[in-house]
Amino acid sequence: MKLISCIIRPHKLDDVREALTIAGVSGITVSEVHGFGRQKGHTELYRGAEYVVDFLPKLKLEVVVEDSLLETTLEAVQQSAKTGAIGDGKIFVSTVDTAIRIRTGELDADAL
Amino acid sequence: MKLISCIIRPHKLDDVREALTIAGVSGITVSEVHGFGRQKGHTELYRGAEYVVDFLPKLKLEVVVEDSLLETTLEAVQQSAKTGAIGDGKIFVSTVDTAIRIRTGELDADAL
Amino acid sequence: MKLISCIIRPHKLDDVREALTIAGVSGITVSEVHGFGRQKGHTELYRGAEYVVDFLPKLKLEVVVEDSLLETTLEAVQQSAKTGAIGDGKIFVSTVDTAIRIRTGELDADAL
Amino acid sequence: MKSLPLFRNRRGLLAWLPSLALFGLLLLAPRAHAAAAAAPVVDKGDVAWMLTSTLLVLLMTVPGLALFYGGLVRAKNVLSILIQVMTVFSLIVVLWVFYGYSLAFGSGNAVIGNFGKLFLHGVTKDSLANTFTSAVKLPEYVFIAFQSTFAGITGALIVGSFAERMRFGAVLLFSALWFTFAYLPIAHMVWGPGGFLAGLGVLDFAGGTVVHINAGVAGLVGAYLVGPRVGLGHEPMKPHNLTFTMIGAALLWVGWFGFNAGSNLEANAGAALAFLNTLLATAAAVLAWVLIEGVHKGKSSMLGCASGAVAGLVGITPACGTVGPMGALAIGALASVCCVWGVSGLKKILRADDALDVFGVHGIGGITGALLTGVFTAASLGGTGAADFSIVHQLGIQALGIGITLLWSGTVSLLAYLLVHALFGLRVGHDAEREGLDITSHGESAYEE
Amino acid sequence: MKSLPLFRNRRGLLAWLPSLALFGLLLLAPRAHAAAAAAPVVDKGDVAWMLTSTLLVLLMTVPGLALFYGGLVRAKNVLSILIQVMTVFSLIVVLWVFYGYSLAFGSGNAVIGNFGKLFLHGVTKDSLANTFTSAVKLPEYVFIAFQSTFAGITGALIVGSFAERMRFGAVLLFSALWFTFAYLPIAHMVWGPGGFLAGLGVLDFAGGTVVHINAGVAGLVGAYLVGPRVGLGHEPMKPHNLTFTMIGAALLWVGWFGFNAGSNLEANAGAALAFLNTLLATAAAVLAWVLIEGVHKGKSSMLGCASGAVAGLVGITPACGTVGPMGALAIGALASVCCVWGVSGLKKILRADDALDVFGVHGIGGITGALLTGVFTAASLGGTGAADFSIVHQLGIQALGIGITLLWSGTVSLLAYLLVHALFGLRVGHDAEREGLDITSHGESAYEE
Amino acid sequence: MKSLPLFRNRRGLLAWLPSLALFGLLLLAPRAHAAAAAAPVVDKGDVAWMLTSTLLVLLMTVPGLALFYGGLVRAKNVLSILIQVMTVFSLIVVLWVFYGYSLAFGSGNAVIGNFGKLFLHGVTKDSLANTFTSAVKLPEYVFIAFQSTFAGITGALIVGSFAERMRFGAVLLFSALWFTFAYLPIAHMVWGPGGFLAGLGVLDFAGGTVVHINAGVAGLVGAYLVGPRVGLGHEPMKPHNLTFTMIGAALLWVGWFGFNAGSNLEANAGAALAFLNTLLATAAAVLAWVLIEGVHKGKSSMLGCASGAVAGLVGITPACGTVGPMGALAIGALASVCCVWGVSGLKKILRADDALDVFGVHGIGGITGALLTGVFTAASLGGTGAADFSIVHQLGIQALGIGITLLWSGTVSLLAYLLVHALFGLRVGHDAEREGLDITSHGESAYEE
Ligand SMILES: Nc1ncnc2c1ncn2[C@@H]1O[C@H](COP(=O)(O)OP(=O)(O)O)[C@@H](O)[C@H]1O
Ligand SMILES: Nc1ncnc2c1ncn2[C@@H]1O[C@H](COP(=O)(O)OP(=O)(O)O)[C@@H](O)[C@H]1O
Ligand SMILES: Nc1ncnc2c1ncn2[C@@H]1O[C@H](COP(=O)(O)OP(=O)(O)O)[C@@H](O)[C@H]1O
Repeated sequence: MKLISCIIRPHKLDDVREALTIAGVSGITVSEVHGFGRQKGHTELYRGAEYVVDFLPKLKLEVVVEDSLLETTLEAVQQSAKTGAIGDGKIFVSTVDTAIRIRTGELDADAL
Repeated sequence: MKLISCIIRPHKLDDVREALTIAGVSGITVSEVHGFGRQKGHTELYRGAEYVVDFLPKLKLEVVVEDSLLETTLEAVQQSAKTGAIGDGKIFVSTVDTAIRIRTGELDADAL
Repeated sequence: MKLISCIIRPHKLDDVREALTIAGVSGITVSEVHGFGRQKGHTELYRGAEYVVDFLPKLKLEVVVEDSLLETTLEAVQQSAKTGAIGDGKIFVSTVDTAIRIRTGELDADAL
Repeated sequence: MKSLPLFRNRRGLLAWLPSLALFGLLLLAPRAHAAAAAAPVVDKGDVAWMLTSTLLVLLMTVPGLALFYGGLVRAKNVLSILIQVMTVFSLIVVLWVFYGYSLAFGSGNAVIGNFGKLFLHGVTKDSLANTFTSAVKLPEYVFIAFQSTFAGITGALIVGSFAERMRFGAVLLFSALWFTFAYLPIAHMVWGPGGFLAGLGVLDFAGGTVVHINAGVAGLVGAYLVGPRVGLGHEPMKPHNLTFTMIGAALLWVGWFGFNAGSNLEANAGAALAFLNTLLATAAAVLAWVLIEGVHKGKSSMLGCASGAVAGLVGITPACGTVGPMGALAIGALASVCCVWGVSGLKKILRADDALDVFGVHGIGGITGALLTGVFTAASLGGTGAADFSIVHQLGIQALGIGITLLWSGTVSLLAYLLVHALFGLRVGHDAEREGLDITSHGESAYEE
Repeated sequence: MKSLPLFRNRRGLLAWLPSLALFGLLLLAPRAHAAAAAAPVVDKGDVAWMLTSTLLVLLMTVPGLALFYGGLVRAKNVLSILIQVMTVFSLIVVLWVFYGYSLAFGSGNAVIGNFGKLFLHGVTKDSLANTFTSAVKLPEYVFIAFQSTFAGITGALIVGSFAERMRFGAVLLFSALWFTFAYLPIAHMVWGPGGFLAGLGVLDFAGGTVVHINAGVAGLVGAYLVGPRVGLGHEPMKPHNLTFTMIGAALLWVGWFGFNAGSNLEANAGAALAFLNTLLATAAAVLAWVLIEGVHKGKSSMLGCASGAVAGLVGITPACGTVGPMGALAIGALASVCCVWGVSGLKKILRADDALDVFGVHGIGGITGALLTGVFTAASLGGTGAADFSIVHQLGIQALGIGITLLWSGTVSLLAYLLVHALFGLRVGHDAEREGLDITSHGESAYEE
Repeated sequence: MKSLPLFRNRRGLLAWLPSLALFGLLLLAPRAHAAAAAAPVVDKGDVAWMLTSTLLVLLMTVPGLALFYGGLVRAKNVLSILIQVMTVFSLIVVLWVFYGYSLAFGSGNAVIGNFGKLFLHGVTKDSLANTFTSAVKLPEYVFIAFQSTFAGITGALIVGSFAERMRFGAVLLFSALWFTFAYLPIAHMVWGPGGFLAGLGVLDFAGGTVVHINAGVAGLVGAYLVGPRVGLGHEPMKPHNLTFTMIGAALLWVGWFGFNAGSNLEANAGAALAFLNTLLATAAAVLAWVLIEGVHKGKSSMLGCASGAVAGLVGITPACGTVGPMGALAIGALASVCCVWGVSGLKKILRADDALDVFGVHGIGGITGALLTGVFTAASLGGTGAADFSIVHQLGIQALGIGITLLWSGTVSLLAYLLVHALFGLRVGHDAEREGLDITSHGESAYEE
């Protein structure tokens, strides 16, 4: 099984979720994160004090899929999360050894 | 070493933390996440506007353990996080190459 | 490629970001997390009700780097995140199979 | 408010007979006499102050009380508290003009008024209400509005006890029942014409008994009957936003001047005394709670500071018109001491999940204040009591008033909860409670995630 | 406020001629006559109430309206709403003393005043303004301050329509234009000396037409011209903090007593009636909205409860001085019914992204209230209408007033938006809107992450 | 407030001698004379307005100032600010009735009052206090309550300077010392009978010197002595909730009408002028700050808008009773200009970590206002100054008043901080500061995570 971690723009969540559902993914876990990268941040000014904010709000989606679903899923995310401007984000894929469904104790493919 | 990621119901945190401590785990990192899966969400209505909320609040616990502790830990989480209803969550296990304790520079097993 | 996950103290963020930039890292993803470990928490009292808070605010930084950059990066985090007191946090390293830049579709090293 | 002379005419009429006779004799110089005896005066300064006081009591309720409570619950239940406070208040205000005013302030018997002013029948722009100074009057609309907010906030106070778990419809039905069968008779007995407790000589200037003890015991009974919140003791139930709680406490303080000094019904030195006492008692109560926590636990909390303010306000409520400034300081400080115990020691004894400490603060603070009113009203302690004022005697009367209120309100509450339970059920389901009332009962959530 | 007699002297002078002649004849007993006829009286109770009322209208605006709106937008735009409300209010208050007061309340023609009091020329501490009781006066400074806040809040109301997307400079310029060419003439026509609509007999006690319909239509036109928010319908745009919205609604309620009962200009039974009506209509509207949602959707929402309060307040505004308490309850409830439709059914028909439902609540609520004022003012329905009051006739007049306001304000708004668009552009860029106005227009963010 | 005639009897007695002699002669017709000469009148309109004003000053403090400050600190320190503001206010109010009132307003010497009214000795419901109109009186309780809130808010203002790092006990002890040795003498010198600065002719209608300059310099000295916050310049210290800050600023605006127009002590045209001036100066200051930021930095911030409001309010405080409306606009705008510099340019020069800009806004705004009072009071500039009013002369007097206040308050503050430091230490530990005062000093956290 593979864990697909996607860093995306917050307003793309609904599009990506839809694309993933169509691709056959059964579950997603989302976290609010802040990203630092090429996309430039901004400066905030509070009376006399200036703060440079490099970290921009992003969402991290984590999806665990069977290996067979990997390609379709990657494709789905790329399509739906893309705007073409700097800051669209990344997808990282890594390997998951085991998956367990807490409710039933089912394992791996059955657990997803 | 293994990284055990558990998606659980928020109100189960205390139970799971206790079970993990008994199991001998020395540290836990928790994030607030939102999960999408079989468990159905709800509809919110703000005056004329209706929003379907598919994402439910969950907690993600990350625990890195020595391989020897893996089984006990998985068992502990399963027992303590279970309610038997849809939405209890998942456990994903993956492999960690290295662990470092920042304070001391200790490595791997010593770092946990 | 390697995924470096660092649990650090919140007020160290700026130092670590700077050190990482110098080390040549091109992007960072940060999440707010709560950590449980050796560092002791505190007790909160709300009128008659007492709560023991074991979980302390931490930040989790995730950085994906080419293998060649791994050592420098680990070094950079260790130096910049260290205060020497209990609770400085951990670094966990694991392996990433693939990285994709959503905007361009670039892969792996090119995607970082 | 002191027992209101509004319809106090029955025995009064007899007392007027000699005057009336004299009046007949003096018909030769009618104008001079009329001016001296009775020409009712409405002073615009009084109207200005009473309108202001009325809106201050609204301010106490929404946003004051709503925020004080709302900040103390978990984020998933904050909207349920806000809507309960606002809707219960609204409901009672409407019932007030339907039948409440007539039953509370109409001259009926010693326990309840009459139906003479149902739907404000017969009240016009020209109708006048009495103040405590004979010949000084208020437009009756002012008095009706002022009193309606007292009834409204009392009902709203109760929801803190069964917060985070009661069905919305059940809250509304219970409130209507309790208002009708507990609030109205007790208000009549204390403030109404010929009221039983007023007749006994119970001192309750602004409503320590009618409002606070009354609501406190209704809350306590509710906490028992509705049962504890799911997860109590296992899961953290810390306040979700203490800044909101502090705003609420501060607005309670600000608005309470309308409640207490407004109960004087005139903008004169009596109002000024009630005002200053309310300021001082609260300040002393804040310091006392902060000090107790600092000494006992090593740390003084903001929630303690805010709770102290409310405790002091509750404590001074019955006393504010009759004690002196130094007495007010003492009452404020002692109310804090008692309420610290109310929300910790006593709470553990009672073992009821009175979620927001309605009994611990309003019940205990109200009882403390009612008793101490019987002490510090004594002229020897700086109060305005008459020369023959006896502390021991008055303490007995105050205790009787407290006891009757506890019993009456407790019984009515019990029956009302049981009735609502039988009809519709009091509690939401287990899963709904877990998910939070905001989403499950009201279909919305307070904060963007 | 009813048409103000402030400068109503032209025909009045003629009417006074006989008196003046009589006065000449009576010069032998001048003191007695002078006292009876005209000695202007300033009552400190009136001053106290009007100063309080004025600050209550400020309270409605900031923090009231600002929070009501601010809580409804997304977290990335909350500061933009707050600064818009506060700056628009400030701008209009300053323009008010520059030329607004003179143009609105100076005696000019039936449509607009004059330039006689530009920069408050000639107004001093001794200047007096009329009330509705002849011989009872207010210091003119009080009247100027009170009226300035009416103008200020009206401008601030509009920003809810084009929230989350309009350029800050464009908001300010539009507000100045709209204030000058829409607010001032309509205020003059309804309240000014010799005003056209007042002459027709339009009843608008506290500003249903001048304030709410006027602002509502300006907002609606804006929503059309500025266009819908980016992502509307695809992305969630749920309120970021409904607790703030509730605080705002509650402060609107509290402050509205200054708006409505203050419009009586005196602290007397008239103010008391307006006060009680405002309390009751709001309570009824809260219950109505909560009930409608409960019946239709199975769940009553806190936002509905808060929206109901505002709907009731808007609805009772034109009526509060002339209907009776039971009429007020009816108007409140009906305003809720109409506004529920305004923010759902009608909104779908209009297809404008009126972001915070300015038209749906203030426009529709204002129209409902203006019409119902023509109904419940009838004495047979508990109102204070004269014996010859005809509901049908008055309804016609009210409808005419509504129509003229819609047309006038709509046209001025259209032209003003187009002008601003031509000069500077109305909207921020697409990316800036995505990122949020707080950071892109104001360089700050509301909350620590 | 202008120098108060309350106990101004010493020379007054001499002036009364002729009257007294005449009185002897007229004993044959005593009633008529007594009525004409002195019969003290308490007007209920005044009482209504002064009670309202008093609660408005409380509203300024809690929740107003508490939120204004609370929103500006980091989330981990918000409760520490709230409890400090509320507890310091409470402490000072209690000390006020213990000895403060007597020392500030008792007739002692030119610098301090006496101990005649310790614990309000001798004050009863019948005691009267003077207003600025002879024969018009207030119940003394009203005056005591009103003045207590002035003292309370002044102490609370200071905590903004050393926010986020000072020990709670040290804050309380310092406040008590500073209140006793700085606030009381300066209040006496400016407002008390025979006060030194009043005698010089310093104009300070509502407390620019006594409250704002006084608190500003105490804060500045504190910022130096307590030292900068850990991490300043390295870690972000952005405001945690600017919506709270905006609510606070708005409530300061609303409440300030009590502060300024209340200082007139009567509900008459004088109060109306102070009221209108307060409205206008604030509006102008908001626009000025927004404009300056817009021009200089390309973006106008909500925090700037809120800061502008406070700057304008501070600036108009000493001037509000004596300048005209156009003067008020000018003072408001200029106060903004100076305070923009105070929180940026000057702040960099001073290099003190005055965390919430107490000196930058209250100190600088207060100085600006005090000086401009000496300008715009001139009749030629629309003010109410007498014909012989000389701007140059008055500017000299105002500068002297400012200088003396800076020196006195600065010295007392220095000694008080050093004493507290020696006794208990001023600061919390390094780690405690990092973790936040809410948890480490108060054992609670503001928000559910
Ligand atoms: N090497 C990396 N490791 C972890 N996260 C990264 C890395 N590079 C980028 N990111 C995440 O991806 C987001 C987008 O990256 P950015 O460089 O701004 O634009 P783009 O994805 O278009 O190249 C960042 O905000 C950050 O959250
Ligand atoms: N394939 C998946 N990848 C990542 N997270 C998942 C996946 N499937 C489920 N989850 C997470 O687990 C949670 C629970 O899953 P759900 O299907 O609702 O119930 P259950 O765990 O009982 O099968 C989801 O809310 C989501 O956060
Ligand atoms: N085994 C572990 N798995 C995951 N996270 C851990 C683990 N041990 C520690 N952590 C994280 O590291 C943080 C610091 O650990 P702690 O034991 O308090 O101090 P130190 O890092 O100095 O040993 C914890 O708060 C937790 O977030």
